[in-house]
Amino acid sequence: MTTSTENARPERSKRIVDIEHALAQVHDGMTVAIGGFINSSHPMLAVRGLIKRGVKNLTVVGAASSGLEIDLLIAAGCARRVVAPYVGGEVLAPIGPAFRTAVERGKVEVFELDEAMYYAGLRAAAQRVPFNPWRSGVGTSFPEINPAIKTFQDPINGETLLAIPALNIDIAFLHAAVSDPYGNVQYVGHGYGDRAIYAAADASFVQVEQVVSNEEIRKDPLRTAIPGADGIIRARFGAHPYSSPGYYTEDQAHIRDYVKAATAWAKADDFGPLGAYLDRFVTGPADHVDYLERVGLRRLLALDEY
Amino acid sequence: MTTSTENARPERSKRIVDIEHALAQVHDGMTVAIGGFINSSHPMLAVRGLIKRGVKNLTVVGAASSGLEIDLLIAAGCARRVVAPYVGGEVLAPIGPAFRTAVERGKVEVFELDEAMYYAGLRAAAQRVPFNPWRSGVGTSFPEINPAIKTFQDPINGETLLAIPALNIDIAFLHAAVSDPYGNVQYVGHGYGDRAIYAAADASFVQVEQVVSNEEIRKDPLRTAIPGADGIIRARFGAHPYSSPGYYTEDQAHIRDYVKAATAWAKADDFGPLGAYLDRFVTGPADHVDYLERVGLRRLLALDEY
Amino acid sequence: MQSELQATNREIMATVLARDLADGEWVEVGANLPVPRAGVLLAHLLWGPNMTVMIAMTKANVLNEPVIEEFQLITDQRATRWAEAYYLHDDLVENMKFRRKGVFFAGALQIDRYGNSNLIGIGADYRALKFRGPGAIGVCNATVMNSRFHLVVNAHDKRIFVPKCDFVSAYGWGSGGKDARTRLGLPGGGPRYVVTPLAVMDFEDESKRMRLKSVHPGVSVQQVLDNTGFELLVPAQVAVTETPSADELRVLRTRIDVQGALRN
Amino acid sequence: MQSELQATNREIMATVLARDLADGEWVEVGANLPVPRAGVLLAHLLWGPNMTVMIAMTKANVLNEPVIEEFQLITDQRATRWAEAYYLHDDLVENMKFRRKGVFFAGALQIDRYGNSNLIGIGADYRALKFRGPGAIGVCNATVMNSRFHLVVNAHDKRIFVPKCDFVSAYGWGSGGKDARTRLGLPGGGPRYVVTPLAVMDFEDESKRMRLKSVHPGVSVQQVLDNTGFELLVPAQVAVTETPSADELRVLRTRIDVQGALRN
Repeated sequence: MTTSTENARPERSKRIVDIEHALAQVHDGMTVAIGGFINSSHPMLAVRGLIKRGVKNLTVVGAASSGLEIDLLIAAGCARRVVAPYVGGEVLAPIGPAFRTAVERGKVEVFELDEAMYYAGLRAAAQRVPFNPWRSGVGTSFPEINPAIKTFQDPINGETLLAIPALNIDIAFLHAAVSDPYGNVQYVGHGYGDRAIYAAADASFVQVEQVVSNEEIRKDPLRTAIPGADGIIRARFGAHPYSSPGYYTEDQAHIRDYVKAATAWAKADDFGPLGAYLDRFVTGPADHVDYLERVGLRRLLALDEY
Repeated sequence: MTTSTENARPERSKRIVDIEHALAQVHDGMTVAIGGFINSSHPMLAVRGLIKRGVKNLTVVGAASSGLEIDLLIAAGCARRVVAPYVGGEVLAPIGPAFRTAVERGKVEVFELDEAMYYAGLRAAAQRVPFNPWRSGVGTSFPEINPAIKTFQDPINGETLLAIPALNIDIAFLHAAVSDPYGNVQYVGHGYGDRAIYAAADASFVQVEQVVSNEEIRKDPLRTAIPGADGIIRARFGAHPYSSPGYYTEDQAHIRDYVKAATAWAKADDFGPLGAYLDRFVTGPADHVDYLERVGLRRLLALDEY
Repeated sequence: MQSELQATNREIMATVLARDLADGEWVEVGANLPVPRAGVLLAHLLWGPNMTVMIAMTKANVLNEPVIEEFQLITDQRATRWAEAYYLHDDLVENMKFRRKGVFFAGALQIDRYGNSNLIGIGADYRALKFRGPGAIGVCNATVMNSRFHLVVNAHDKRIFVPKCDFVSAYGWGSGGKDARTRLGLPGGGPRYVVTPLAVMDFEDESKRMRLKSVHPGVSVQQVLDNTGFELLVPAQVAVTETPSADELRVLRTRIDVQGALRN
Repeated sequence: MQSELQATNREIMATVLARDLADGEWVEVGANLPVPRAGVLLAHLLWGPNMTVMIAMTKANVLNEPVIEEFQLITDQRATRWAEAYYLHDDLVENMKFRRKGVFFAGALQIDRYGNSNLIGIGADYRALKFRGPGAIGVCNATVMNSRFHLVVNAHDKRIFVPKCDFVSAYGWGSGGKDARTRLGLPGGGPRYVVTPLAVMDFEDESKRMRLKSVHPGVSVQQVLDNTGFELLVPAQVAVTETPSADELRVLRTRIDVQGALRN
């Protein structure tokens, strides 16, 4: 430890990192969380980057309701296990086609749980306890088909409850509206379950549409949802093809193209269209800007909310 | 159920109630929570009102760190049991004098717990489970001196944990900055643990410095901490002698006068000064405005934050 | 298209759900669930001004909106513009006291005679599903913690109405009996109605077996029985489902479902 | 009052705490705890620019404040004006992963030779306490979940340093041994220093018995032993507590403790 004179005051370190630096922290077999909610706010630089780097055997913790970003990780062969109460795209895809296919073919294991169990598990991780109890689910198939969930008698009243194990996350990837250079992250809207994912993770990297000044963050500190991400990634249009609240809506045409490709694999066992999608939009682009150019600026700027 | 024509659209009911209406819901023996934090944001119309009505045998759930508002309820003989990890006034009173005295004399029982156990119990109530597990406290005296807290082996890993029982609250009284007429409550600042108390309570009444329009609330809906209190009580200077963030600081002179009176009871077994305090400021005033007049407008307007 | 005065089956379904809702109740308007959405809004606009209506995870103030725009996706940020408050998603799913005033609407891949239902998948062996479903979302919990729920499906056939669900992701009345839920420590509300394009079913008080309550106009009792994969209780008299009043139909078509999701 | 160059005992205590803190750590600045407050801010300003300093339940940005005003009460709203973020109080107390980088400071009514401590009360019988304490606040949990903690007391006497605490509200090293904590499933950090107006103590590596580490300038070893109610381990050589450097003292007096809380 060293001291300094007032003339050479120590300076605070910026936490803005390159996406590749963040991705390099991920190793085969880790538990990685992907934030957002169905068709919004997924950290797509991270998702595409993990695929491009060929990471394997991940346990992927999706959002409470996950979208097709998880489907894509499955399609590309990165995920061995998925922790998600739902994988789909609502009207764009009632069930994730690659999710459905990979599970039916035994290529991916599902940690079966509902949204309340999901948050009970995330909270246990954040609280550093091995489990949290939950009532709903007693009488259902969940403890049968997910042996990690145990039925037990509560030590206070002897009631029958489920014990939901802690869902510890090695690294969380999130996408938000803004951050200052020091990792104080703010959303437009409430950020879905991202806060709960952040609290359950040992490390977190947050993509943002824009880096803003610390003074801007301090104008409304109550809005700071994540008080210190480990790394901030500059990522304009970084949730594309999903929406980024306050910035752009989802790109339905792009999502439908993906669904079509993944459905060909599911229905006709034809990986061709999915391979072509991956080549064009995931492994092919040199970087995020190259990806956006392949999507096309005209398309991107047509995604205004109003 | 009746339908209506567009000319006679049904209207939304306002939730602004008189303090006496709210207090009339409280009966002897109930579990009542009082929000705020040490020297701030206590719902003092409710505290003084409960005393004036002579409610008895309450289980009082204080804030995670309670202040002298709980001491006052104890001094006035309303509380049979106190659930609070701390009762004091920081530098103004390291330990609540009436709390100390009543406990030492066996007049009040303490549900002994620390802040983490407190929130574990509140959350269990909100989650409608009989308990939540917690790790800290294993090896300490808590499970011995509070037999409601059980040591148990967790059903997942067999680790030793504490089971903290649900802290169900019949009625919560809180004090906040503003609400619209429909019970959408916003704070200046984060409102300490008030949200957690609200979630654990079957009913909640919130005092506010000001009632604002629904449109004002909708300008920043993320700030709405309580999305629907059962009743809103108009209460300018309603936290006095404690601070109300964004409105006024605590009245240290008034608090010190109370502490002096309560200490006379504690140290010299002389209830006289405390009786006089209660007469003058609690049972004597006809209503809240009368209380404020006894305090004095000059004193109140000297409590500016800046 | 239907005549101006005649309600479609989906408008009738929405009206059935609306009429079960009382003022002051708490309800979620899911995206891409046009029938429950319309039912909730109909009740809210006509007799439930104090209902709390959640849209896109916000507490929405739409009571005086002339036209309530429909959003396709639950993540559509534009649907948050009516917000008075946001529900953090974890609070929404974990803070359960407010759900005592809640009413929930659930879909299903399979439903059995006791109102147990399945969103997980189809197949005898969980490790080798014939059809993998989307997952239970929040349905397992919401069907326990709300005061009651309704099963709402877009088709009425023997693939959905089965003697036994392959998996149960939302508990109904178990293997029957009015104490089936409380015996397990679950709140006793449970499933009230099952609403389909053909009919409305409820559950007989003692056995909690599914029972035909009413058939929609133009639907025969036999048609319902032929499309149900288990024995439905049928009362001596089966009513025809009540159709929306002229006022209700007007509000549905001019304020709630202007785009006609229920009319196509 | 002390000379310009000589530090007071409380300034020395603050410096001891400061020197244990490393850049990047997470620390709470409590109200009405002037010694730990000054220690935290000293480390933050001089070598910990990336420390997270919590003031009044906010993540405070005070690094470039010329003078950091002291607030008497933790609820003083004015202390929130430096906020970058708020910690909801329940999140602060329940979200525990960030505390792996945390360092905590605890007071006590009683402390035993293994660093177990008591804030509950004094007396053999919990139902008939001779002295009722304020309660454990968040100390039970914070002393478990942070990477380590220091016990800091304003007096050094036999009422505080007792052979056995009447009640244990914060677990230290139990009945001794380096695995005393991990055996119970508690993180192994535990108490590191005990800092008093007379001396600094730490805990011997194997037995985890309390050991004299240094005496403050002008204090004798015997004076410490005479005021400690149990046998303290005393090494062959007892150092004198290091005093603040001129730079540290200047920053303490001109930026952190302008009002002189540590000098009176």
